[in-house]
Amino acid sequence: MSAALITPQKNRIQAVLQHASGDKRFKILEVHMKKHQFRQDALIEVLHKAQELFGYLEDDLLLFISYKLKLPPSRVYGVATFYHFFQLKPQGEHTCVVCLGTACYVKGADKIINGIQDKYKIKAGETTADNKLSLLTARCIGACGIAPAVTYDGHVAPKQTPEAALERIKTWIQ
Amino acid sequence: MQLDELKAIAEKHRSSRKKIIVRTCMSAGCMSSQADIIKKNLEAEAKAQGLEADVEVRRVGCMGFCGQGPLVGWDNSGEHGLWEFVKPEDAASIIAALKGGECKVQRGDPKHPFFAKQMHIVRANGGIIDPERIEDYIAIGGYTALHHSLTELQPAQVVEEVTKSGLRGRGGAGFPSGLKWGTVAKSPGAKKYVVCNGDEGDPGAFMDRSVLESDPHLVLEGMAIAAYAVGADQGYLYVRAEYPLAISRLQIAIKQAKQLGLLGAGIFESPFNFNVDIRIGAGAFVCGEETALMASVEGKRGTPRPRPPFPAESGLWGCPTLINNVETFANISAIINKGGEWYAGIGTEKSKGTKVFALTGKIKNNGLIEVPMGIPLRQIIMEMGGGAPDGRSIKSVQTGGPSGGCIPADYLDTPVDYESLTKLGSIMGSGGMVVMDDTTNMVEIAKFYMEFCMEESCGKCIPCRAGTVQMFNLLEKITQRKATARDLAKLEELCDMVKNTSLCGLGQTAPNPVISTLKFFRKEYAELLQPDPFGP
Amino acid sequence: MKVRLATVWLGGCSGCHMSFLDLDEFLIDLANAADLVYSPVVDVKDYPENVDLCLIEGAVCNEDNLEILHKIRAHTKVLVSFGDCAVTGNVPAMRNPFGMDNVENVLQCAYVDHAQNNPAVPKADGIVPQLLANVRPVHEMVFVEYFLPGCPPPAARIKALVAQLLAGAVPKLEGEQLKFG
Amino acid sequence: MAVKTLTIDGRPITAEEGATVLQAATEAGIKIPTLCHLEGVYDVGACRLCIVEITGTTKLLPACTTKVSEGMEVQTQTERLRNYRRMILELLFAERNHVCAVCVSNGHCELQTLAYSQGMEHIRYDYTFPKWNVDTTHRLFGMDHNRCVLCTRCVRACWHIEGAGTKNIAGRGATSKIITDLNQPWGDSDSCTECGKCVMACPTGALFQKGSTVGEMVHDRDKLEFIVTAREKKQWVAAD
Repeated sequence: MSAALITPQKNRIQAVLQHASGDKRFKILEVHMKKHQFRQDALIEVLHKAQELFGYLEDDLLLFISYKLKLPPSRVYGVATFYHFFQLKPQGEHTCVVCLGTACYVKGADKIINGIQDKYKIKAGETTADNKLSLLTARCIGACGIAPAVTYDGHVAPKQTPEAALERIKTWIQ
Repeated sequence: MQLDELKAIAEKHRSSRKKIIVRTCMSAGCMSSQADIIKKNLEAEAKAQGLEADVEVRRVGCMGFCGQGPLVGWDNSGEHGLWEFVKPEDAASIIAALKGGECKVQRGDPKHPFFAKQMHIVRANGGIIDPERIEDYIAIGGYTALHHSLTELQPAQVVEEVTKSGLRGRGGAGFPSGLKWGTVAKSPGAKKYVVCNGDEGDPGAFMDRSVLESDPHLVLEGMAIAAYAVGADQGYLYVRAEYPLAISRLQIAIKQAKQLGLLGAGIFESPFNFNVDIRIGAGAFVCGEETALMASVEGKRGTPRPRPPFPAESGLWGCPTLINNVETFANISAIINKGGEWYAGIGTEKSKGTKVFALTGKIKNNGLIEVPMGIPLRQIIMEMGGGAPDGRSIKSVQTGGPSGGCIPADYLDTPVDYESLTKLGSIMGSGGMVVMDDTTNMVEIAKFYMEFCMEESCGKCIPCRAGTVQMFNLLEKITQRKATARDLAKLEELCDMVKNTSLCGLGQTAPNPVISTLKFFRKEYAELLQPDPFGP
Repeated sequence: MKVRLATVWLGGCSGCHMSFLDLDEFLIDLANAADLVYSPVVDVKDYPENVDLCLIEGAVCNEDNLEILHKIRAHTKVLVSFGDCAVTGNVPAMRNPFGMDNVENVLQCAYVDHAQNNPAVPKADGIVPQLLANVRPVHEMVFVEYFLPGCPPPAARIKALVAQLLAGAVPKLEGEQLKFG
Repeated sequence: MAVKTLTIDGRPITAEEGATVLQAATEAGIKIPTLCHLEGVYDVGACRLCIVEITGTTKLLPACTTKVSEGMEVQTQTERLRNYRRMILELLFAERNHVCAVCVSNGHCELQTLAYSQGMEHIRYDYTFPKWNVDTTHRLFGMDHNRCVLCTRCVRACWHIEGAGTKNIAGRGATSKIITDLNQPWGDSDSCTECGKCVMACPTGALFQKGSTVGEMVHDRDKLEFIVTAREKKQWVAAD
């Protein structure tokens, strides 16, 4: 076996631990893992917490989690990429999540998406070049009674139109 | 905790109640329109207008009429009322109206068919109690069904009662709950689990969200009774991450129940122990499938596995596991309190009890309704829902989400029960009911659902993973007017194959929206087809 | 009445035609039963009318391929996709992932990014036919009656299919006779 | 161990209780097509090629995960099943870029063999021609995602025979992908032991030994069964 394959491994996890030791968020995450007794079946709960703390799941963070839960990195990565909720890339300063559930769809959610796409030249799932706005879609946020619904920075807004959405986003982007 | 202590809590809570109760809906729908500020303003106004001693401004869960929200209700000496489209600045005039003042805020009519035709079992407390106060739940008789089960009934008698009720799984497939409970109870194993499926993924459905946000203890009590009946001591409540409010209310509810000894070790000072942990989903529709959900609870990729073995025999970590939907558990305490026979008296011969539906789409009255099984679809759509808005006519009603089908307006007299909907090529599903008017393009709807299934396919089995891609591409080709009759034939053949060969329910039902729209709206497909000059 | 037989060569390496020539003495039987009315190995410029059987080698890569294919379908009773390129797109279609619907990307990759000298996209309008957005197997463009896979199909396999067709039977290949590659 | 009697394609068969329909059929010399099944690792019932008809159930069930039961009547070769199997194979060929002519496993590929044995002479569905890369960063092995059928045999071999957990599946649906560690180049893997079991397990040319050219990559699948039998039963049975 070539030594070259061994070396980066030790360096990598050690570099991650080093990195983690200087960042309070890793401490908080570890406390959370401890609350779950470092149980492997708590992986998804731990990923939720990690994303809440860091905003997205970067490689070092995933490696840290795999190390602490004693899981292979491939498993952690496999789980993190299976669920839509987990983001492996940083998001823009502001997020606009357009619900594309059926009720929202039949009431014109697609027009809202198109309106934003046309204005800001980004597709769903993308972030503007100035990193101000991420446009996302949701499968159904269960707010069907007030369709079409759009979530702006975590706050649900009812009965949206393309105009209302652009108006709202304008307040973020000068 | 003993029964007399429970009764004492209920009594104390009831006696401390004020004369007038102003109920502010604080479910996700109304919260999106500043319901929290409305409540704060109402409280401040009650104080300012000197009514603090008489008026309780209460946070409540969903009242159902979400399309008219934010909603504020009031109760005063047996009288009730409702205000609709409330704005924060309306607080002063609403409080003034309680003492006979003038109020310009739109008044709702409690005798409106939207309310009058409902029958509440699951949603009995929704919009009435404060979901964040266990005392409110106890005051209306909460946790007495659990007490009765633990102290008066053998586990087998609980199963018997549920069997007698005729309750069927509310998650969609309609499997008899009593039978499922009995199987888990009989499965050998020292460790068993109870799992509540709150991964309400059907787009256009929010029944479970509403129940969890409005009455979390009702679900917890149902789970605890189930655990006692099947011999489990650990429960998991799997909730979608998209429902943060439901999650936080459940967390509060579990904490409160534990503090009062209604969950945890030695419940009601019996040897019965039951703990519930919340598992938060992370955005995967397939996790509504029970074997995928179990994989997810175990912290894995939420991919399904072949059944048999069924979870009742081999579920979480290989142990016998009872999985039921939120609404199923929410029916349990009523069944225990009032008896299986009472429950079986509601509904039709094969579909018992009530069903909660999320009535949405192109319909005047949007919202959540609970109706007895067997009610004709027409009553729901035309009378309760008020038909299509803007003078349009109804074209179709979609039930069952991506696994269901589109029922054309000609069939509105169909009774809403498991068998009748299946006969029409749709399914009961979890309760999403999306109404489409005559402007809706049915091929586009079929494509919408197919895209959904394609993106939500877990990728494990080939028919679903690759078949949904091909079916979506064919639908795209049809809507772009580039397809020929040969393409349509290919689509139909794929529908049949994917339905029959896929591993789990997602794939097996993914073709349903196409099959049902082809059955009732084939003309719309045919109109898009092109001639085939280089065909056979 | 002899069968009017054609063979064409679209986007492919002509290996299938080489394999066809490997039919050896069966070619004599074939000559007795069929007239070769159009083929890369005979000097006929335009695809004739009333062709009974046409073996099509190669994938559909450019506008010329598509044009003649449409003509072939209109003038021929029975089409056979002859070899893997015609049946699956095969090697010619390996350009597709480099730019579905983006021919510029493909040309850039082939003639500029990987060029050793004189990197430039060749342009000769009217002489070099325009590439299609992506390479497709023959049956995706026109209806095809029968399929003869293989890269190239061995002569014995070609013989099996052609002999059945000449005998007026519905040809049936099975097992290893259907092997790709 | 109790014995169950059943019929497969009309033939009376006996099988041990707990055996799968696939095991019973194989024992009796009845061939049911499989792809994700691999001797030596547990079954997942994912490829759906081994689906069979069983009297009394309307659902088609995978032979690899369905246990035999007394009096069971199994059909493995009906026209309907053959048709479905062919469609499943066509879907696979249309899904990624399977070019047999230039593949290292040409002539030794389970997908290729399945295709012709099931009578697939062309693919009726439009090819999707996705863009997938080839990972040749490992010293000994390569992975061509164009040829991957996502059967997860490599993942299962790596987890359950080798125990390293280097390989897993990431993403979902049609964009699922076999990954190494944190989706990094195989050559940079910290956990890979270079045992080559994943390569042995692969049914197609997706995993290959470096240096193999067209048609040269023969997967030594029997070796996996050999190791597992040796470990679990302490029987060292040389593969045929």
